Order: sequence, then C-alpha cells, then structure tokens
Amino acid sequence: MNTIPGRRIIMVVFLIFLLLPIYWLVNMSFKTNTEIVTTMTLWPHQPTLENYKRIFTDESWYSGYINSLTYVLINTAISISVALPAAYAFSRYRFLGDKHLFFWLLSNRMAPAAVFALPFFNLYSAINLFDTPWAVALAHCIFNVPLAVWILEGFVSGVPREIDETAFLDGYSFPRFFIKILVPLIASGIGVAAFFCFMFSWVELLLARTLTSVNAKPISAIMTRTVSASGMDWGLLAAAGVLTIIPGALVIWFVRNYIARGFALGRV
Amino acid sequence: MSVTLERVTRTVDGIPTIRDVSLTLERGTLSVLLGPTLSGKTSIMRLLAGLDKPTTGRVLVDGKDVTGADVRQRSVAMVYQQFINYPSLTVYENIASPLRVQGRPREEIERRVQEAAKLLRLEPFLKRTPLQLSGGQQQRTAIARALVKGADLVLLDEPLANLDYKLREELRAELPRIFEASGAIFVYATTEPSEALLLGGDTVCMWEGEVLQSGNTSKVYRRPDTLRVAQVFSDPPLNIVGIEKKNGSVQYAGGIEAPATGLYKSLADGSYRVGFRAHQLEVANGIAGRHAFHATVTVTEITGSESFVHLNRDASNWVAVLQGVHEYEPGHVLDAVLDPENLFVFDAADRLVAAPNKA
Amino acid sequence: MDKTINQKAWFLVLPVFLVVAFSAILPLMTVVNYSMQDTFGNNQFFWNGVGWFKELLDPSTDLGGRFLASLGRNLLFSAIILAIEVPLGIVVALSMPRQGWTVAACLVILALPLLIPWNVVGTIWQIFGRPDIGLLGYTLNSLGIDYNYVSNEFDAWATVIVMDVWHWTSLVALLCYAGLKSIPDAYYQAAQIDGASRWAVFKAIQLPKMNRVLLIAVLLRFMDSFMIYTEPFVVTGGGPGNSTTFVSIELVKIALGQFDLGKAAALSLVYNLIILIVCWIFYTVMTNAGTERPEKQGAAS
Amino acid sequence: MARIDLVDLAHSYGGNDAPVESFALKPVTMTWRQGGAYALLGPSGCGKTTLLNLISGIVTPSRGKILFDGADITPLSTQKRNIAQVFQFPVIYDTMTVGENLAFPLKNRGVPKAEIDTRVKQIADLLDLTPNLGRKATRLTADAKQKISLGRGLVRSDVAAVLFDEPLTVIDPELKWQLRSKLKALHRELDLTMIYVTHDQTEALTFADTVVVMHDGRVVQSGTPAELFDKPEHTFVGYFIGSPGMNIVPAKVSGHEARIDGHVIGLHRNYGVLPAGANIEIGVRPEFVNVAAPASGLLSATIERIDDLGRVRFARVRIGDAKFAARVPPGFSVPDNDVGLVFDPAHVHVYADSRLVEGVA
Repeated sequence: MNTIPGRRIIMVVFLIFLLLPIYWLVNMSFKTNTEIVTTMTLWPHQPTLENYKRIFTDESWYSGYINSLTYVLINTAISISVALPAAYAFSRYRFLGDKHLFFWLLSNRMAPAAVFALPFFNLYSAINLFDTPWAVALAHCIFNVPLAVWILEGFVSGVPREIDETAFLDGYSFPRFFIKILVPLIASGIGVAAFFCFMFSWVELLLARTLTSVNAKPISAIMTRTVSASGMDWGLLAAAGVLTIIPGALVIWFVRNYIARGFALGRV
Repeated sequence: MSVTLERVTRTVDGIPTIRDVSLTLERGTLSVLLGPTLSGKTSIMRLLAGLDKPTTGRVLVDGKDVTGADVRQRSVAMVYQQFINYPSLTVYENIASPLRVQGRPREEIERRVQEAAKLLRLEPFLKRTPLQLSGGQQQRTAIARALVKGADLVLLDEPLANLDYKLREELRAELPRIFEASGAIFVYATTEPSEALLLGGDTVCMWEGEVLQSGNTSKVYRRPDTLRVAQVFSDPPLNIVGIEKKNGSVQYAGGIEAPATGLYKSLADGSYRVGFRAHQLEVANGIAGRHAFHATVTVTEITGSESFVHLNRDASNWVAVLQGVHEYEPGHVLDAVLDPENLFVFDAADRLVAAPNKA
Repeated sequence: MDKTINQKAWFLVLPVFLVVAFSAILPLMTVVNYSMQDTFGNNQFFWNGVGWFKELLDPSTDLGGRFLASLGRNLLFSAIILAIEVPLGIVVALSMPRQGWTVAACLVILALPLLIPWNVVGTIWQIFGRPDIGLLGYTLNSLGIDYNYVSNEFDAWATVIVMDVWHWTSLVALLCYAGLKSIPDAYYQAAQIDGASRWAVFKAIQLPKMNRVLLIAVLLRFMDSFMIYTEPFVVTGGGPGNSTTFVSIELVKIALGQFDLGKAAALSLVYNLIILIVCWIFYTVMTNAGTERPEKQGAAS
Repeated sequence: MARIDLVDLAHSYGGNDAPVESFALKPVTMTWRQGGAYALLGPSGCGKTTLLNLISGIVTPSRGKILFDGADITPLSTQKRNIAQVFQFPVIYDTMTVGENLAFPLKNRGVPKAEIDTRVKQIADLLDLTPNLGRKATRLTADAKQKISLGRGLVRSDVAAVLFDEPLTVIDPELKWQLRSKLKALHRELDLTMIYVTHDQTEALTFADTVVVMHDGRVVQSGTPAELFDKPEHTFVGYFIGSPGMNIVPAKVSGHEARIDGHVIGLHRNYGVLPAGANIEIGVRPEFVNVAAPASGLLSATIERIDDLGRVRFARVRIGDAKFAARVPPGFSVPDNDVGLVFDPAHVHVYADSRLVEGVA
C-alpha cells in the first residue's frame, strides 16, 4: 500500500545507473593500458593485477593511502572527542548564545572549502604544520566537528533526562556517569558519527591537496597527477580509484540502518 | 532526620509553579502529595530532592541549609512515573548501582540486593535487562534500586500511573508492606484519592502550586478545611449544591425545600454550599420526607465492584455510587436522596462549617 | 522536561568552540584583512578599502564579470540538479522494497556513490564519458550522437549534471526513505479503511510526513551544489572555455591560480555571506517546523 | 451494520503448524449480533488486538473464517470489508481541515459534493465538531482528534462495524468519562455494531453490553457485566473483574459443604462428587464475605491490614498461608489480630481446574 506501482523496475534501473560507472572503473582497473586504449571490451580479455601490484609496491602510491588514513583517523578522533561533551551540553542545557553557536556550527558545515583553501594555506604555513597530516586533520574539523555535534546531539536527546538525574541521585560523579552510563547508551550514535566523520574527511580533495605537498600527500592528490611519460596510465588510475572506494564500502554495512540519519545531520 | 521546605517558591519562564510552600517531613513518615495534574506535585519533589533550586525560600535537612547543595551530596532516591532504569545494565546491576558508587564491599552489595529483590519479588529476573521485563517489573526494579540505597528520603512520582489496570492494583496493595520495611521518609505523589487513603500516613492536598491542607490522611479526608480540599480529595468528583438557610428550613438551589434537620440545624441563616461525595448520595425511588431530588441519568460507569451513576439535576452534574453492577439507562429519572447527617457544608468563603461526625 | 539553564555548560562546549574557531574564525580574519587590500605578490599590500566589493557587483569589471557569470551558472546548476534529484529521490524512496534482505542491499548500493572520494567521482565520469575508452562516450558516438564533453558546451553541462544526479540522488532517496519509515502503520490502515487511492495516500499522508526531511534534503543539496568544485573541475576543468566554471572554481583560479589575494578574499567573503543567509533561512524554517505543536485547548487543570 | 460470525477462528504468528498453545489467538467460534456493543477485555498480550486486526483485515487468520451477515469476508482486504477503526493514538490527515478529514472517505468514493456536505454537517453535529469544521485538524486536542477519526467511519452510511483499539489511552483522565458517555450515546443512536478493545475493566463494562474476557489468547468468558461479576466462569475472570478481585482459595468440596483449613462453609447448591484429581478451589468476592468477631462456628483468619477507602473498608486477612480479602461492615471496630468470616453462600462458587462447576440447586 505504501509503495508505488512498477517500483521493482524503477529500483533495478536506478541501481544499474549507479553501478554501471563503478563497474566500468573496476573493469578497467584489471586491464592493461594497451587493451584499454586499443579495444573496447566489456570485461578484461587479458586480466592483469599489474595496476594493483604497482600501487602496493610503489612507495609514492601506497604512501598516499597511508597519509590519507592518518589524517582521516586523527580528524575522526578529534571530532568525536570534542563533539561528545558539546552534544551533551546542547541536548541538556540552555546557555547564553546556545542557539547562535548551534547555527554557527551548521553554517561552518556548509562553508565552501574553496573559501578556506588560501587562508588555511597561509595559516598552517605560518605555524609550520604545512605538509603534515595534522594540517589536513585540523582543516577538516571545520565541517566534521559540526557534523559530529549535530548527529550526537540527536542520539543524546534520545536518552531520557531522568536517567541522568537517577545516576546523579545514585551518587555518580559527572565523568563517571558520562563514561559508564551515557556513552554505552549512545554507542551506536558514536559509531555513526565516527563513520560519517571518517567518510567526509576521506572524500574531500581541495583542502587535502592544498595543505600538503610531498610527504603528507593524500591518495586523492596523487591520483590527479598520474600523467606518466607515455600519456595517461588509465589502468593505474582506475585501480587507485577502486581502492579508495573499498573503505567506505566495507564499513557501510555496519551503519546501514543509520545511513539516512547520518547524512541528514542526525535530524531524521 | 527531617527535611523541611521553608517558604519555598519557584517560577519557570515567569510562570509561578510553586507558591510559598512550607512543609516538614519527619523520619519514618509517609506523606502523600495529592492533587490534579499540573498542581505542582512533581515540582515539590524535585525541590525536595535538590534536582531543582527554589526561586526563593530554603530547603533544610535536620535544620542545616542544603538549598544549593549538589544532588550527589544529598541522601535521596527517586522513582519516576515512566520506570527509569539503566537500559544497558542487568536488573541486578541496576539495583546494585548506588552501592557500587558508594564503594560498598562485594558481599554487602550481594546481601542487600538479594534482600531488595526478595521484597519486590524480582529474584527470577536479576540476570535480565530491564527492557526485557513488563512495565510492572521495570517499576519494581526502579523501586528496589531506590530502597537498596538506604537513602533518608525516598520520593515516588505517580509510580503506578503508567501501569495496566490490574498491575496497578497489585503493586498498590504491596506498597504499604514495602514502605514499612524501610525507615526512611517517603513522599508519594498521586492524582488518585484512593491511593492516598490506602497508603495512610499524612496527606498534603495541593492545588496550582499551593498546599491547601496537610495532616493525617483520614483527618483531611473527613475534615477538609475548604471546598477545594474536598474536591481534590474526592474521586469521582465532589457533588455540590447551593442552599439558603432561613428560619428552620433549607431551600436547595433548583427548587427543593426541606426542614433544616441534621447538620443544618446548628447553621446560622444565610447561603452556603453543600458538598457530598458519591457514596453520600443515595439512589432510591420515592423515600418520602428526606432531602430527595429528581435527577436524570446521563451514563452509568461500571467497574464491576461498583457502579457510578452520572446524574443531571438542575444543570449541574452529580455522581452517585452503588455497590455491584447496576445498569441505569440514560434518560431514566430517579430520586437522589441526601442524608442531612452525612454531608459537608461550606460557608460563602468556601470554609468548612459542618461535617459528618461519624466515621 | 525541557532544558535547564546552566551557564557552566560553556565548559562542555569550549573544546568544540576552540577547534572550530581555530579553523573558521582565524582564517576568516585574514580573509577580511586581505579583502580590503591589493597586492602584486612579494608581500606588499596597498589599501583598497571596499574597492573589490564594488567591483564584484559591477559586471563590467573583470572581477565582477567573472563572479556574476559564475554565480549565474552555479545558481542555474543548483536549480537544475534540485529539480531532478528531489523528485527522483522521492520516487526511488517510494520504490524501496518493504522488508527482507533486499532492503539492506538497496541501502548499501544507494549509499555507495556517497562514499566515493569526490575526485574519484570526477575520474570515473571523466573515463566513462570519453569516446575512446568510456562506455558512455563510445556507445553514444557509435549511435551517431556526437558527444564530447571536452569541446561541446552542452555536452559538458549534461555530463556535469548527470554526474551530480548519479552522485547525490541517493542522499535525497535515503532521507525520504527514513521519513517514510517513521510513518506508523496505523496511517496506512486508516487510509485503506477510508478507501484512499494511491495518489490520495501520497498527497494526504506521505508528502506531509516527508516535508521535514525534504527540507533538510533541499538544504543539503543546495548548499553542496552551490559550493561544488572537485567533480566538475576533474571532468571539465571548468571548460569548455568557462561554461562550467562555477563560483568555487573561479575562486580557486583567482586565489591559488593568480595568487590575487585581495580579489579572492573579497569574493570569498561575498560567497560565504550568501551561504550564511541561505543557511539562516533554512535553520529558522527547520527549527520552527519542529516546534509547531497543536495548541492545548482549555486551561491546564 | 453487520452480524459478525467467527467460525473456528485462530491465528498464530509462527505459522499454522505451530503448537496450538503458542497461538496468539486460540480457536474461537462466536456470533456478535448486528448493532451490538462488544468489548474485548484482557491484560496486554492476551490476543485481543490480534482478534481486532483479524476482523479489520489487517491480519489474515492462519485458520477459520469470519462472516459478515453470513458472507465469508476472510479473503477480503480491509478496504472491501467496509469497517471503520479508531486507533490508540489519533490518526488524522495533518494538512486537512476537520471538514476535509470527514469528507475524505466520501471523496474517495466519488460521492457528489452536495451529498458529502450534508453528510459531513450531520456527523459533525452528532460529534459536536461543528465549530471546528474549518480549522486545521492538527490544532485540536487529542479527544477531538479521536472524534474526527470516528467521524470518518460514521460518514459512510453503510459501514459494517466500528472498531476501537484502546481509543482513550492518550486522553486526559478527567476527559475520559465524557468521551465514554459520548460513545455510549452514539451506540444507542446509530444501531451500529461496535467492537472495543481495552485492558481497563471500567471502560469495557461501561461501554459494552457484552464483554468478551480474554486471557493468554483464549476467550475465557463472554457475557453481560452482571454475569461476569456474579458468576465468573473462570477463576481469571473472577480475578480480573472487580477491584479487589475474587478470593480464590483451595478447598475440599462435597455435597453442600466446602472445607477450608478444617472449617466448613455452607454452599448454596449440592456439588455431589467432583472429578478426582482436579484442582478444586472455591471463589468468593470480597463484597460477599463480611468480617465479624471471632466465634466458634466461623472460619477464623488473622488480620494483616485494613484498607480504608473512605466509602468502603476491606480487611486483608490470611487463612493458613492463603491470602484473603473481606469487607468490614460500616461501624464495625476490628479486633487486633483474629477475626471471623461470614460467607454469603449464594455468592460462593466452586471451580475445578479453574473452570466453574454448576452445582445442583
């Protein structure tokens, strides 16, 4: 009753539309460059793992993944740990300027990275953090911390206030209550917030490329410079692309029930 | 050990929720806060517990001012209306949690938790988590945790309101036994007069943030200071009729006149308001000579043990109660009879002037 | 139980404030500072007051022309993708299976494009659309359609739009699906009892219940499309010419391309201001939508 | 307005071959006459909502049939069964006004506008909703919304039955009795078959002329409030109806006598010899057992508590280890520990394995 006629066809067509370009990338990642350029084949006739082998052996390639993972993990850790107490404050208390602060966080989540590219460049060079994972991790906080606060505030508000009061009446101190009672109750919320911080930091390119040059170069930046002597090495580029999809694809299954809530800033 | 509210008021966003309340609770007593919803019962409890700060006035424990004290230093336990437990802990851990925080030795915790579980008949459920239990068992777990702590002050805020009809009856019958087992000060909030009567102890009648009258439960029930107290302490609602006393006879509003016998005899002439509860109104056919009124039935509510007959007389609604099952068809006209010995009379200022003397 | 007033809560909020302020307020100060000056590199600055802001609003100037043109393109782009993605998202949400493992499978596949790094999305479509090695490019051309997103302006626009639809429609679908799932079964049963047609159920129950999530979807989609940079830059580099040069691409060209700090800073401020205003409108609408409760009739007893 | 027949109806959420004991609704065969008001009463989890959903068609039974006026409607969808339902929380179309809400079912059936308006006005008057017709439905209080929900069913002149699923749950306690008397008045005026699900005995006994008491998925007794009170056919009905519930105490019964803890109680009827091995109990309501001064001929009990409810006093006593409740006659001063119990033989019932045994007069 609550779905529409022909829904199966619409769903299948839409899923194919989504999967086709990804399939083409994966398909290409197993082809040799010559096969790619010479013939148009729907599946690799001479499949090769050369592209992947190249990425896992060439230091300038796999270092990109390590650098990306480094700043993404740092950013997620910072975002969640600062966002947890703030989410509790926004959920439980009214204080001077709380509405404006909550709005300011939202506006920062929406701030265009382009606006901050140059100022960050100057800022992090000034405090010689340029070309370190810390630069990118801190830069990404501008949209990940607000996201984490908004998501966690939704989950904390799901816990009735009376549980806090009962714990305080039982004699719990605030930190002990926070860690032993509240955190276990919003564990799924923390997991969701962590996944989305990880994800939004992982997908961002502009700031990551602007704030790094050599030794903290993320994979996304390395990919845009794959023009080798013999023209564009498409197979290698495709393989690198496929490997950037793996982390998200692996973890998505665990948060599949909260996907909408995460993307909607916890407001669903 | 005593807890006192001294001229306490509280306003939230400009609206006064508690107006100048003074209350003293002694050790080992049970006080029932009786009043309709939004009469300030929960606010009073939160002030007693220290969860909220009064706008003016003081909260004293054994004479010492604890108004600003943090709730953690107070020895208080509270049971909420919506059975609040720690969902991630088992029933055993839920009950043990206050003792664990106090750092009690293991065997003492084990002993006291088993004792509380036995009192609340929770032994078979100790290993489960609260969400796997029925509403009644969840509330028993919350009560067990409140008792095991041995707090000096135990507050229960309408603990039975969310339970199924029969579950409420069972737990209500057990409460007196549970309270006697612990010597703490108990404060129990409810909207139902029958719970106040059942639990005994003292009753504090509340109305829109004020304490109207407080004292021994049956005394307040039998001697309400004002019409409002009588209304708060009556379920189904108190029946009211205006009367005019003039030289030896009583003129009821709506056209009935009868000799001023019984409690009317000693009244000075003038206008009064007569209040009488459902069981003080007898429903019969044609008992001559007594204060009888013709009334039409609007609906009969049957609970099994009792039947409440809703009557309409001279544009005011009355309710009479009969034992057992009696179905009166709406529209049926019958005689509702008042016994001048068995009613309450209030003066023009709604103050009690006459009440039935027998039990 | 509404929130209690407690100024000590600021200690809990301080870490967030400091971290975000460090990344937001500090850089914005430098931007404001630059926006009032002009420089020719080598760190010499000349006071220019509100010169750049005047130019920004004057199409005849180089800065103003480029800004207003890119703004126009960006707003057109946002409008088109909203017009496609919101209705398509609703249709996909309504087509989701009701229960069983297929639900989880659909959710994961729908979410996949949202997890791919933005530059890889660009790379995928860059490859996919090429006539020599891309399935799309190859098929279209073999059907006789002369499709080339590098040289043809219309093809470039079409590719960027289809790429965005491919990348973000799932977000709208997921939000609408969450909105639909929050509708209690009793509403559908009542509609059945009332003999409501499919369309009546959609208009009377589903759409009203989804308006909150649709509001969020439109906010997120407008904001993200209004500040889009990476994907179009990777595929078309803003070309052909500057037909797909959106505001962010223009800004990055001026800031990191020409190192023209003054102009870039002024443009950044105006750009950020627009975002702030739109954000404020949505925020007030969203918080009011949430607080609209049926009025309690009769005095509280 | 339909006569409803349940023919060997049963339902199991675990599939048809699951053991009958696990059925959410054990097999039941009953007839509900046209225009009757029936209440399905029982604790949560007793199968009453399952039965309601079977009648409304939201759940298809794993066994048995349902007939409306003799026609088998089991395979029909909710829409075709032409029933109306009021849910636990108000279900209204937020974007519509009250008038549009009421007109919605008729508009869906393509009824001409003029007829819709008169019908809506008529039902709005009946439910005292006329002043609110033009207002947005979401603006009203919970009880007004429930009336709208009911109104959507009543506008259809040919509705077969009106189903209520605990409709008073979200209503403020003080307003409950008004809505209850409104529903009762409607039932009298409209000659409609009404089925009301609740766990609250007062709502059931007040609303319905026949109450169906359910326990653990089984229909335990179906009868008028008076029958349920005076002659409970199952110990659960005795316990569930009446507050405090019926005393149920093990006893040895033969002929005209029941023996508890060595004492004999006279019975109204002759019970001859009861089936051996059955668990024999006697059941008597506290209202029909009076407390008196201890005397040789009376069964004695020790007092635990006196519950003084103002208009009536009950004594909580103990006979051996069985708990017992008895009425304290007005004005009787209760001795401190032991007390005698005076039984009204006409209201003492005998139960074998929880089912009522009919003695010989």
